[in-house]
Amino acid sequence: MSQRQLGGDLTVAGTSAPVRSREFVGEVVGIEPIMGDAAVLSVDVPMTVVHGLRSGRFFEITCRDEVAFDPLLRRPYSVYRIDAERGRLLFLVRPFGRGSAWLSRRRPGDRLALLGPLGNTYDIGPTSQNVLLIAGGVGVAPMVMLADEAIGRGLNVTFLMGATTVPGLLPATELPDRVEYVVATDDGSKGYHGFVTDLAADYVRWADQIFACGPESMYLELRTAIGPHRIGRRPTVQVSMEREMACGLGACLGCVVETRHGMVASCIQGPVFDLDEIIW
Amino acid sequence: MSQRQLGGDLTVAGTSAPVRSREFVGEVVGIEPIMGDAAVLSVDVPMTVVHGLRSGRFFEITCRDEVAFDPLLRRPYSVYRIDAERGRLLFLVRPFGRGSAWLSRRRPGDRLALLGPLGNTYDIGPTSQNVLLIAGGVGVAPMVMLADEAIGRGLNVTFLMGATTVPGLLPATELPDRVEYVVATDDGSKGYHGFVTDLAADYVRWADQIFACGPESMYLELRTAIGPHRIGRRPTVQVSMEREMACGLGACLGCVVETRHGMVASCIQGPVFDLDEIIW
Amino acid sequence: MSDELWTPDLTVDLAPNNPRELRLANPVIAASGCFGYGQEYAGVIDVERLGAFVSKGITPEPRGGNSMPRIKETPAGMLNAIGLQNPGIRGFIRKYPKLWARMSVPAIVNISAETVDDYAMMAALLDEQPAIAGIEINVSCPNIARGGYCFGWDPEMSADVTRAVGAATTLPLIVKLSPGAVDVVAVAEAVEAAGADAISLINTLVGMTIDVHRRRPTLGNVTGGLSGPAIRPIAVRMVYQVAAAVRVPVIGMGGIMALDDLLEFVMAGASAIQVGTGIFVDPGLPIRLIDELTEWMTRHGVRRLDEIVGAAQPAAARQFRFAGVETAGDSA
Amino acid sequence: MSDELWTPDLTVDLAPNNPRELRLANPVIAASGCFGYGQEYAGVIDVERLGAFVSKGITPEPRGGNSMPRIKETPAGMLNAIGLQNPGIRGFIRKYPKLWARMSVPAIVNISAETVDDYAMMAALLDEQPAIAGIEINVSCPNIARGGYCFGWDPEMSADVTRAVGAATTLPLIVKLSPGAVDVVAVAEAVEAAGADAISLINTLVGMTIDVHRRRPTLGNVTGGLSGPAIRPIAVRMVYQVAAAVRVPVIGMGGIMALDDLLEFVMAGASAIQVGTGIFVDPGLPIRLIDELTEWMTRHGVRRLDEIVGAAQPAAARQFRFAGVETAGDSA
Ligand SMILES: Cc1cc2nc3c(=O)[nH]c(=O)nc-3n(C[C@H](O)[C@H](O)[C@H](O)COP(=O)(O)OP(=O)(O)OC[C@H]3O[C@@H](n4cnc5c(N)ncnc54)[C@H](O)[C@@H]3O)c2cc1C
Ligand SMILES: Cc1cc2nc3c(=O)[nH]c(=O)nc-3n(C[C@H](O)[C@H](O)[C@H](O)COP(=O)(O)OP(=O)(O)OC[C@H]3O[C@@H](n4cnc5c(N)ncnc54)[C@H](O)[C@@H]3O)c2cc1C
Ligand SMILES: Cc1cc2nc3c(=O)[nH]c(=O)nc-3n(C[C@H](O)[C@H](O)[C@H](O)COP(=O)(O)O)c2cc1C
Ligand SMILES: Cc1cc2nc3c(=O)[nH]c(=O)nc-3n(C[C@H](O)[C@H](O)[C@H](O)COP(=O)(O)O)c2cc1C
Ligand code: FES
Ligand code: FES
Repeated sequence: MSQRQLGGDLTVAGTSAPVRSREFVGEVVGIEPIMGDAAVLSVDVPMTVVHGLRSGRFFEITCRDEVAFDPLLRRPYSVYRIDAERGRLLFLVRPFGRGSAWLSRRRPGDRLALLGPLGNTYDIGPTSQNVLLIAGGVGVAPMVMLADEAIGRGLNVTFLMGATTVPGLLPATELPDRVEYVVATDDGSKGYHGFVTDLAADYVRWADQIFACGPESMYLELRTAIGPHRIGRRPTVQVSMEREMACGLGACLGCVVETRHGMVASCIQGPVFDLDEIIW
Repeated sequence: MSQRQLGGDLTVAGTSAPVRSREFVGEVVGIEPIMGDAAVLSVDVPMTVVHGLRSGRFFEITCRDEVAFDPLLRRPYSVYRIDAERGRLLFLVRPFGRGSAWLSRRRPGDRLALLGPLGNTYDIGPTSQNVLLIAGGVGVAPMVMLADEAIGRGLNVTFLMGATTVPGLLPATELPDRVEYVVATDDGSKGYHGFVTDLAADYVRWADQIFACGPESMYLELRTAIGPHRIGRRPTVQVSMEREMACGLGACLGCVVETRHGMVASCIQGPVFDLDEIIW
Repeated sequence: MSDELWTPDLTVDLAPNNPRELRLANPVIAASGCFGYGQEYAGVIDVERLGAFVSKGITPEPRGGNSMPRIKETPAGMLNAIGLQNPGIRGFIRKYPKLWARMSVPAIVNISAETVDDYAMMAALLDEQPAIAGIEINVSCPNIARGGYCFGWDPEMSADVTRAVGAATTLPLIVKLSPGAVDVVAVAEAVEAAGADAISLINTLVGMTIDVHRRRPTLGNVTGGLSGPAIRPIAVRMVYQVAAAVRVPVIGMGGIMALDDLLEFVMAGASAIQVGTGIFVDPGLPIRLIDELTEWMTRHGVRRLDEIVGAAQPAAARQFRFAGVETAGDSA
Repeated sequence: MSDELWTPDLTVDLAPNNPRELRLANPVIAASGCFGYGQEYAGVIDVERLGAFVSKGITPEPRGGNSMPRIKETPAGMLNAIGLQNPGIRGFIRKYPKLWARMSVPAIVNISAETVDDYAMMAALLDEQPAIAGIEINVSCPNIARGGYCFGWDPEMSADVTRAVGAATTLPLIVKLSPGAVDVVAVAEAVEAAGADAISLINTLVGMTIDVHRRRPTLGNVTGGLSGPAIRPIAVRMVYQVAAAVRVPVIGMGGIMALDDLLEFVMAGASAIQVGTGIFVDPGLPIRLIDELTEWMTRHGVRRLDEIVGAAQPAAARQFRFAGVETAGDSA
């Protein structure tokens, strides 16, 4: 995955100007409720930031008042969607702890300190025709952007989404029309009754690639569920790993994931990893 | 001044019910600019809090997001004015450091954690007819409430106000009509050109009592300016001392003022002191 | 957990080896220096509901305290340099035991001195007083006989104080450790061996700030003690290490601001906790902690606090003793 | 201040007693462990503008580091337990001196070991390398020969390491003190006498948190190092005390997040400062500090940084040495 590393992005696609800094200030222009208690935050940012952005990459956002030092660290958030024409980033934020609660309380006009884009991306192979996307809860964020990309490339997309109960599901209207959208709920209140990963087995032979984003437990379930149906490492599975981060730039080594290549920083050599490379 | 101490207020005047707690939550219902960069914050609070409140007393306000611990300590704010009918406290806040900046950014609907009323009060003696009030900058807050009280009692009130420049002056409309309002600016842009304390000398013989609120340096100037005109300790001078506070209840001894009676906690035996009792 | 009705048992005896016992209705104690003499918060919270409270530090003679400023806020914390302003042991005895006799909440006296004899003298005077539930020995004081080296930094000096106080009174003795010691576990073991009924920790860490406008130290006393949430990770670590090493009850404190913080100390090995700075910023906190702990224990089927004391300790707890050293951590 | 045009002089030599010198264009240094190997922030800030940067701690052998989680946010601070993940001194030498040779900013190597010989071995290897401006000795490591007792807690052990490293290289030597020492001034004096060209402080304080849901320590390593604004008052105090006691330049760090914080350390007695955690949360900070300091000095008529180094020290600075002890502060 070295081609997806950070270094390659220091020049903005389409221009020859090097990006001097990935630290910038954005302005909140909208905040809309979605998926129960979550919200989609729209942030106006410099055009160059949005340009060429791909799914999987994330931004480190300062989640506190400028004058306060608590909570201290930035929080990483995947890009949920972009509006390239207006230079706008959309994030999907579920209020969980102190940082996300603060972020969920922003109002239009508020300013946000962002650092990014950071990390690597999900990679759709040049020969792929059928792609399976699997989202667990708020992990849906990069999957929506990936669905947009895949549809843009004319691929067949099946999108599996799991949530605890109905309100946690992504509304189908958020996805491109051509996507096949299948849902599962833990309590059976809509769609399949059980884990979304149970549904994956049926698509293994069909899919050229599988992409997933959700909690680590989902990846383990997924590996078990699809294992018997895979032929060797086909189809490949790309997953986004969640780690607490400090720097986001490979400097602190606080966010490592143990892979067959050693302890690697998930903020630069991830967050997207090949499922089979990770040592669980 | 022992009669003005905290213990005496544990029963709300007019009721026999003891106040169970002076810790409560208020709701911001308005925030209006005043005196340049300052603001008047209107906060709806339980009726019992406002009942019988007198000038000089203050509230300790938490100036941070609920989930953050920075800035940690509450800030003391004098009551600027009350609306007894609606159960409303008005505070005058000048953005200075981290706490006041946070407070100045509140919007209607925001909730505030308050502790109070705390401290003692300015005391108008039963025989006083003429009272001189002197305010320096944001120290005007308790003086406005005291002017309301004095006018309510039918006294003659002269109100001297000093500020660096014109915008820092209290608009005359904030004071009852019957108050004689005299201003001074350091740069002479309005009123007397110089320190407000220079004006005080003229009123020493007239005044039965002097009340002041401002920076400590103002009290020292005042002492010097009125000294030659006083007869013994007449008129008495009551001043409000500014101290950084932690508890506000006499428990930490962090806010002491050195007086002829020793090191006393300015949050309970103050903030109002007899000028002549303080050891400078 | 069965279906029968039960309420969790929050009581704790902080001096199980002492015939006089130190029984608390619950493990929430107001910390020394942050609760005056138990009277100051009477109009704000129901003091009687506390597990106990500890008085401001008392010294052999009256003290006027340090010059101002005495407190300074710091990021998620505060510095204080009160300088032990107090009426002295005799002034204290004239006033407070009488007042405390009217209260049912256990009152603990915190004592500070600069010689072993002075500690013992104060303990002897307190021994005769009614309404005193125990003594907390503050060893974070300079030992005059040792050129001002802090008692609490040295296991032997801390043990000397403990022994001398123990000889002067039968009251339950809590020794309050200083976080300035290079090996707080060694101090804890020494005071346990010297007869401490319980160990409390941590006292504040020495810090200072500079007023860059005036180009001089902010506090009148130059340095002060750092407390509040900022120091909590250090306090939890020390409680975890000390609790693994001693058998007497441990009382944890340092930056407790919420139930999760209390649970951290308890799971680290504390049988009770103290709240200091948290009371200033949130006076209702101690009482809320009691209510929330009761609710939490009920929800989690924890019938007695004991069941979770030290829950985060490894099975072979004592092995941990040098973990903080061997894994260093401070040069990660 | 006269009316003529002038620009303030921010340069500083951190090794005035060493013929090789350690000249910095300005006093702002990126701290060890917070700036990788000087490459990671290249796309975010202009690294060449820094006064210097310090590498991640290098050890004799490659290390994979601790198990996850390795970082945990705390109130106004963070814990880290990276476990010195690094390619080892030989792996380091193969890769980085080459890269650094293309940069003009002074690059300092931070070294950690568990024996005196290993420290000396690393220093000898570094001595031959180009593009290395100096060595920062991290003494916050367990000494295997002394049962894991931390080098930095003991003046003699710290001096031994300093002497051994000094014998192995002529490179400028900075010794980075551990705040865990009971008397950080004694350690500073010992390493100065042993040949340190400069002293940096503070490293992190050992802390931990507990995950109360899982009832176990949060960090994979149990304990970690506390850094960030939370510890700044402790760091400023130690710099103030050490600067009063030694003649070599002092480099201050611990929670610097803004110009006022930098000024605090400088007025306490630091000739230069390091920024660690602050870079994570605000990458533009180091460069902004340089610009704001230049602006501040111009506005206040300070032509050379020297003029304000130690400005908050009392006239008879050395007298202060035991002030932190005598006035205790931690039991106010
Ligand atoms: C690459 C990457 C992309 C991310 N993208 C998104 C996104 O698009 N939308 C989004 O809402 N979040 C996303 N996250 C998670 C986000 O960074 C925060 O961790 C999350 O918002 C919680 O932060 P907090 O400050 O509210 O909680 P904290 O107060 O930091 O959380 C307290 C504890 O809860 C744990 N925790 C954090 N999040 C969860 C969770 N979801 N479930 C269970 N435990 C958790 C943490 O480990 C922490 O110890 C992403 C994380 C990474 C690494
Ligand atoms: C009894 C009492 C009543 C008060 N009433 C009011 C009031 O009605 N309105 C109001 O705006 N403030 C009032 N104050 C001051 C208020 O409590 C805060 O100190 C002020 O708002 C600044 O807080 P901050 O958090 O913004 O600044 P901080 O970040 O706490 O301030 C930083 C430093 O500035 C110093 N400082 C604080 N205020 C000033 C000042 N005005 N001038 C110069 N230095 C200062 C402090 O000592 C502190 O060290 C009162 C104080 C007391 C003790
Ligand atoms: C203002 C203040 C005064 C204190 N005075 C004393 C004291 O007299 N004796 C003592 O042993 N500890 C004293 N302490 C320390 C506290 O009891 C407690 O150990 C420390 O503050 C850590 O807990 P906290 O973070 O909850 O405040 C004082 C602390 C503060 C903040
Ligand atoms: C993630 C992280 C890793 C660190 N690694 C090292 C290290 O390898 N060697 C070292 O001497 N100090 C290390 N430190 C300590 C810092 O260099 C610095 O001394 C400390 O963090 C205090 O400064 P700060 O508050 O500005 O971060 C590390 C700190 C952090 C936060
Ligand atoms: S967050 Fe620092 S290396 Fe990844
Ligand atoms: S603020 Fe604590 S005694 Fe006054």
